[in-house]
Amino acid sequence: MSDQEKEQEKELTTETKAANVMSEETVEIKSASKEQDVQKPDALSQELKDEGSVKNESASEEQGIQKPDAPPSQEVTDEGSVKNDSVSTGVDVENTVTKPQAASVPPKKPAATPRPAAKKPVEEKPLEPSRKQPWLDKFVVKLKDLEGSEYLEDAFINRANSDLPTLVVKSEWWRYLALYLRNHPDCQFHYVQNFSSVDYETHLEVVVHLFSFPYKERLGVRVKVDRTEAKVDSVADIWAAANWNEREAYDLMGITFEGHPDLRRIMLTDQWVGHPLRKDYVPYDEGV
Amino acid sequence: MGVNFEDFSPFEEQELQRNVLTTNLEQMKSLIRSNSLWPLTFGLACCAIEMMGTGGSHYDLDRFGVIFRASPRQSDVMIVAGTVTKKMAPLLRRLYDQMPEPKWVIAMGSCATAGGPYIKSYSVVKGVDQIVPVDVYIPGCPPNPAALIYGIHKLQEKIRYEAKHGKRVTIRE
Amino acid sequence: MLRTEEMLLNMGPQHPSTHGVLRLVIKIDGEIIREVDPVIGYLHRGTEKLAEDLTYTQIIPYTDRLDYVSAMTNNYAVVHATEKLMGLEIPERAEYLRMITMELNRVASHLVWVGTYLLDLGAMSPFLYCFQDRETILNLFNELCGARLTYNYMRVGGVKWDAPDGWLQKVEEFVLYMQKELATYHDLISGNDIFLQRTRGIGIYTKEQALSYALSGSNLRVTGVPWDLRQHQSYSLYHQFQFEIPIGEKGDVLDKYHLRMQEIAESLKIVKQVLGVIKEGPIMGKVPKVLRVPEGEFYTGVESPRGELGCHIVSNGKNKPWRLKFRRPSFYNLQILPDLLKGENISNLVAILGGIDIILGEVDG
Amino acid sequence: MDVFFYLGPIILMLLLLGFVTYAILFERKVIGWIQNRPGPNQVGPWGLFQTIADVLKLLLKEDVVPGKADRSLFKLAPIIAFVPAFAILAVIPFTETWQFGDFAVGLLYYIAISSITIIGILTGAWASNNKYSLLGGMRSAAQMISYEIPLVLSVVGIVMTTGSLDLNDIVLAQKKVWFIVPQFLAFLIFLIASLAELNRTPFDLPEAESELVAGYHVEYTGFRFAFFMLAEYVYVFAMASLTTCLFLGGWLPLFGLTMIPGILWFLLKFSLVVFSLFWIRATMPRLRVDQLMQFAWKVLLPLSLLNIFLTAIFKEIPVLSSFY
Amino acid sequence: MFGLVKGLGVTLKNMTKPKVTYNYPAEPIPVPDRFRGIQHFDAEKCIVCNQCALVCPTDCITLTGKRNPDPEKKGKVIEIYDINFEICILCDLCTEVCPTEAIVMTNNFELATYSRDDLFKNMQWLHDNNQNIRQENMSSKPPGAAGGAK
Repeated sequence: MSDQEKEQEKELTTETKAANVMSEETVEIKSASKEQDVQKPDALSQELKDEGSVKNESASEEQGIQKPDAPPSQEVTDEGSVKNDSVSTGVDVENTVTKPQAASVPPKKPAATPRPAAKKPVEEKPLEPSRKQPWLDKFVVKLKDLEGSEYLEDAFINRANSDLPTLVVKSEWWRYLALYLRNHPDCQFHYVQNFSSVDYETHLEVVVHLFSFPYKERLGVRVKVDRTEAKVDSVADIWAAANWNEREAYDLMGITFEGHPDLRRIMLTDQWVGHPLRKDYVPYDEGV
Repeated sequence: MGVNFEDFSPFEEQELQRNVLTTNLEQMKSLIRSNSLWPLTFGLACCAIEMMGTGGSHYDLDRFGVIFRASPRQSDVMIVAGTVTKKMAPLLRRLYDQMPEPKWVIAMGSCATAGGPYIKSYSVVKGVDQIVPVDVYIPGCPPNPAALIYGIHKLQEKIRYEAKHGKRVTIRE
Repeated sequence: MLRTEEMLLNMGPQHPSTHGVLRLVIKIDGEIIREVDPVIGYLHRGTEKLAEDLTYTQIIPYTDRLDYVSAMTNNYAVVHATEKLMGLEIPERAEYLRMITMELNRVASHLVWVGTYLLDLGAMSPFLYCFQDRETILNLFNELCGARLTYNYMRVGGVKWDAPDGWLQKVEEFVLYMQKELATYHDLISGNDIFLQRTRGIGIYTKEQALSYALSGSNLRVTGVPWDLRQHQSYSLYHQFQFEIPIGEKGDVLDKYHLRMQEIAESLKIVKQVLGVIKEGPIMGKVPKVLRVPEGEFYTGVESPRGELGCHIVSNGKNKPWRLKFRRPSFYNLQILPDLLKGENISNLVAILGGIDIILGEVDG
Repeated sequence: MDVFFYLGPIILMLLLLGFVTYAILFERKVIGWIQNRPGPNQVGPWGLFQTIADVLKLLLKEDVVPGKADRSLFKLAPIIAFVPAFAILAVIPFTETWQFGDFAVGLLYYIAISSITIIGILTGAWASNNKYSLLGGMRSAAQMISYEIPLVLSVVGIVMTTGSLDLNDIVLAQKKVWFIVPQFLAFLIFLIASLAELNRTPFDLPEAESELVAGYHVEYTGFRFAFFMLAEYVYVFAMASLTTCLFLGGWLPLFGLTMIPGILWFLLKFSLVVFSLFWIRATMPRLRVDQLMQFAWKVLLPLSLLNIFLTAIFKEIPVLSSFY
Repeated sequence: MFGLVKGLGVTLKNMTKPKVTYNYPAEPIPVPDRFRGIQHFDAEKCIVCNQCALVCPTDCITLTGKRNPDPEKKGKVIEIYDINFEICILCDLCTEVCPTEAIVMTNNFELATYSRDDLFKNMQWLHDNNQNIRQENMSSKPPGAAGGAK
């Protein structure tokens, strides 16, 4: 292995091809760094569990990954936009939840490396509009002239999800939108890629990711459902895949789908009380 | 694996020797029963794939006279391999009752022993011994095929030990 | 006319050919099936509820136990989703190691399918040969990460273990051996007339039906739709390698068998190419000590041997997911069973159910 | 002579039980070797006591008769299944002198008695009041009846050549050449039909492991189940010995090596046939019910009629007639 | 018809191939070094940092430490440390986060018992379980890297 290194060096010095040098160089750095064994696989996640975790003051690696001392908790913009250039310094803007009973916060160590000059400015420079934005705008225009389009709450690009255009819709309009999305010639979303239900404590949400084979387009639809009487129109007859998924959503999340061919529990026993995936689920301990 | 069972008080030992004839007949029966254990194919989850792996060529349960029977009527031992959910519990009990009498249960994997990784789950029975009396517990998730063979050997030893001493083996030997 | 009434047969949760604890309530008239109602949930362990109070590293052992025949792909789904949400960059060697383990796991999973499928049709030896070859793969994984079935090998930002020395050569030897071994499998199974008669022309469904039921993986490709996430929604470093996607013509169960055997050959080709390219390097990217996933929602699909395994994470910025939903391919693929079985007889039921290749740990989730 | 007359059947019974236990062991060993694994070798030296342990364990099992089952029929079924399998051995000529009953119509007796087992299996399936065993029973009735006819017709060729139904004459008629050569087509049909009669692998639909859980003996436990297994393997013994007598020239030596006694020749050919039964079981998948029926009626039956027709023609051609 | 004969040929050829079965009960099976078996615990190295108990997905490690008896050394000494092997899924997360490699996996797996309470292993048992310990614990972590008790 090491002699391969040597002629790599020789090769590196003699060769001048730009691309090759670039890649050789990075290999060089990586392999060089390999020797002094800097990357530590266990730098991974020593997860400190939230509640009652004792701050571990010892055993920080000698390479000194800067311990993100808790800057005041800062809500990342809910746009969910993630900087993908934050690899370098490792200091990531994050909202470290202050520990409820914070054990004695360790005295601030004199930072080995000078802290980055200024805190990350809160709002980043406006990112260039994502490549899907024009497509989404055209699509929203088309939706606007459908009747009942006032139920369309929001339409944005989920940048983290490789620019997935997402619509947020009220539950009344969902069946009409579904019919439009599936049957309209220039939408043709035949393929339900994913059908899941989320509990946001203020309201429930049915999240559907659609895909259209003719246009190779992806679309995410989030249907807001009221939490107390959770009612949505069923789309089981539009997409056959939705049949069991709706039964699972009914069983685990408690959303009743009107018009579903046979809405009964799919995962749990029929006498089960309560819907486990809700945040306020108290375990119903059915005797064995 | 050498388990010494000889640490009994002399009185117990002597009392057991008295009925020497029945002991020998009983021992013969236990030898027969322990050498041809026919398990019921009761694969639930990941442990079932490991049980099939044990039936494969590399570990070969057939060497010990262990054939997997599909019907509970013809099986002697029930290997509970996988997570027992609350929906499955009554069916497991019915299968256990359908098995003819000299029957044993092996709880294979930590799911069957005590709920395993799903100890905090709402729909899992925490340990199959709430439903059926279990003879051998095999920890591991899933236990290595050799661990399953070791568990089956432990069961064979238990059958022979119970016949020899006429006493249920639940104490720590 | 003699009055005949239908008999309700209960192919119960404990049945040799239901691949786990699936219960089929079948209305049969003689041996002709009138109507099938699959009852699932006998292995529902509530993984998604548990995931809500587990940190991202603790979830990985639970993903092994969803589709317990191809655990590496499950690991990758969660780890890939978290990395994309956090915008982490993975070193090249870690990505190559992931690809090797995922493709080897695909070969092992297809071998399990071929073995149990032939066992359903009544042939005993192919099951043993498949498990024998699979044992070599399991030993390779055992050397790499210490477990045979539940690997817990991938971490957010890279992989836990580097390949032990001599491991890559062993993988190379296995790939060469397996490519030759496929010929004996074809001799033993593909030419067998009884097998051909049992599987030709049954379980056929159209492309539109498959799309409407959102089938994925070989169940979708058998109807002629060349949809493979490794190429169409490419992830990891699959775009650097050439491999073609086998598709079926008639869409019956025999096509599924040939399709899966060809997929084994393709996966072996991928592993061979990756082995040629892999270089020394770090196996763990720059990862903050405590994983806090920025707020947001993320869905990504990964090509598991059974289809599109999706992982939908809703995160509220803490180190535990707010909601983690798995798009489980077997759950979607099993939905089409009642349609396929109308008018078939019991022997075909076993052949068609085996053809869909479901794993109950994944169906119930 | 009369000592042999009384003692003979008992010796044969013991011999048969010995054969059955070691046939089961031999089958598990052969299938094990085919699958690169040693098969039972822990119980006794090389696993010799394995099947003894199995059979004795079955005898020690609790005897469960299902509640709603038809009790008397449930108990009777294994007996009906076993007795004919043992009765047909009376007519098999093991060697020149060793034969229990020298009937003029030995072959007819064999085939007539062997079809009683169907009734046993059917009553067993019906009496255990279980849906799976009912399905298994219906399938086995349909299968065994429809394969009885090609079995019988394939043998007609041999009867035409020897001119008598007595198995001794058939064996003696093969002095020059075994019937497997001139009647090769009949041999193939006979082998396939006998596989179907025995409910063995390409045709093991009645007790299809993966479809009907355990077929007609789902509800049987303990020694009743042992009876069914016994019946199945005694039938293998009977069918294999009949194939040896009809097609492989019974105790006739090969190439005139008469110093090896007849019984050894018989055992050699017999174990060859038994090995090929186990070998086929390890390799073949299972046929579907309708394919089974079509294969019997549309393929085997016409072929056996063709064989009879060809034998009739070959008897007339001068040069060939010496063989026919 | 020809396909059937080819299939039979394959099975016959396999009869001649050597057996692959591990003769397990007689001699131990070949287990690779990284195999995840039952843990081995080394009390001296443990600095009671509670990391393993926190990261365990099924919370099967219970440990309590006490002040260091001799006054001049700071830090804690382990007092009770037991692992409940009923629900331990051998996922190897604890050995990964342990800074001082106090808890290490061994290669033995033979732990089948007759009663459930045999599966609660205390510190003493874990200490004695010291055959074939896993050499290579964290592949690239230099052994003993972490600072000692501060």
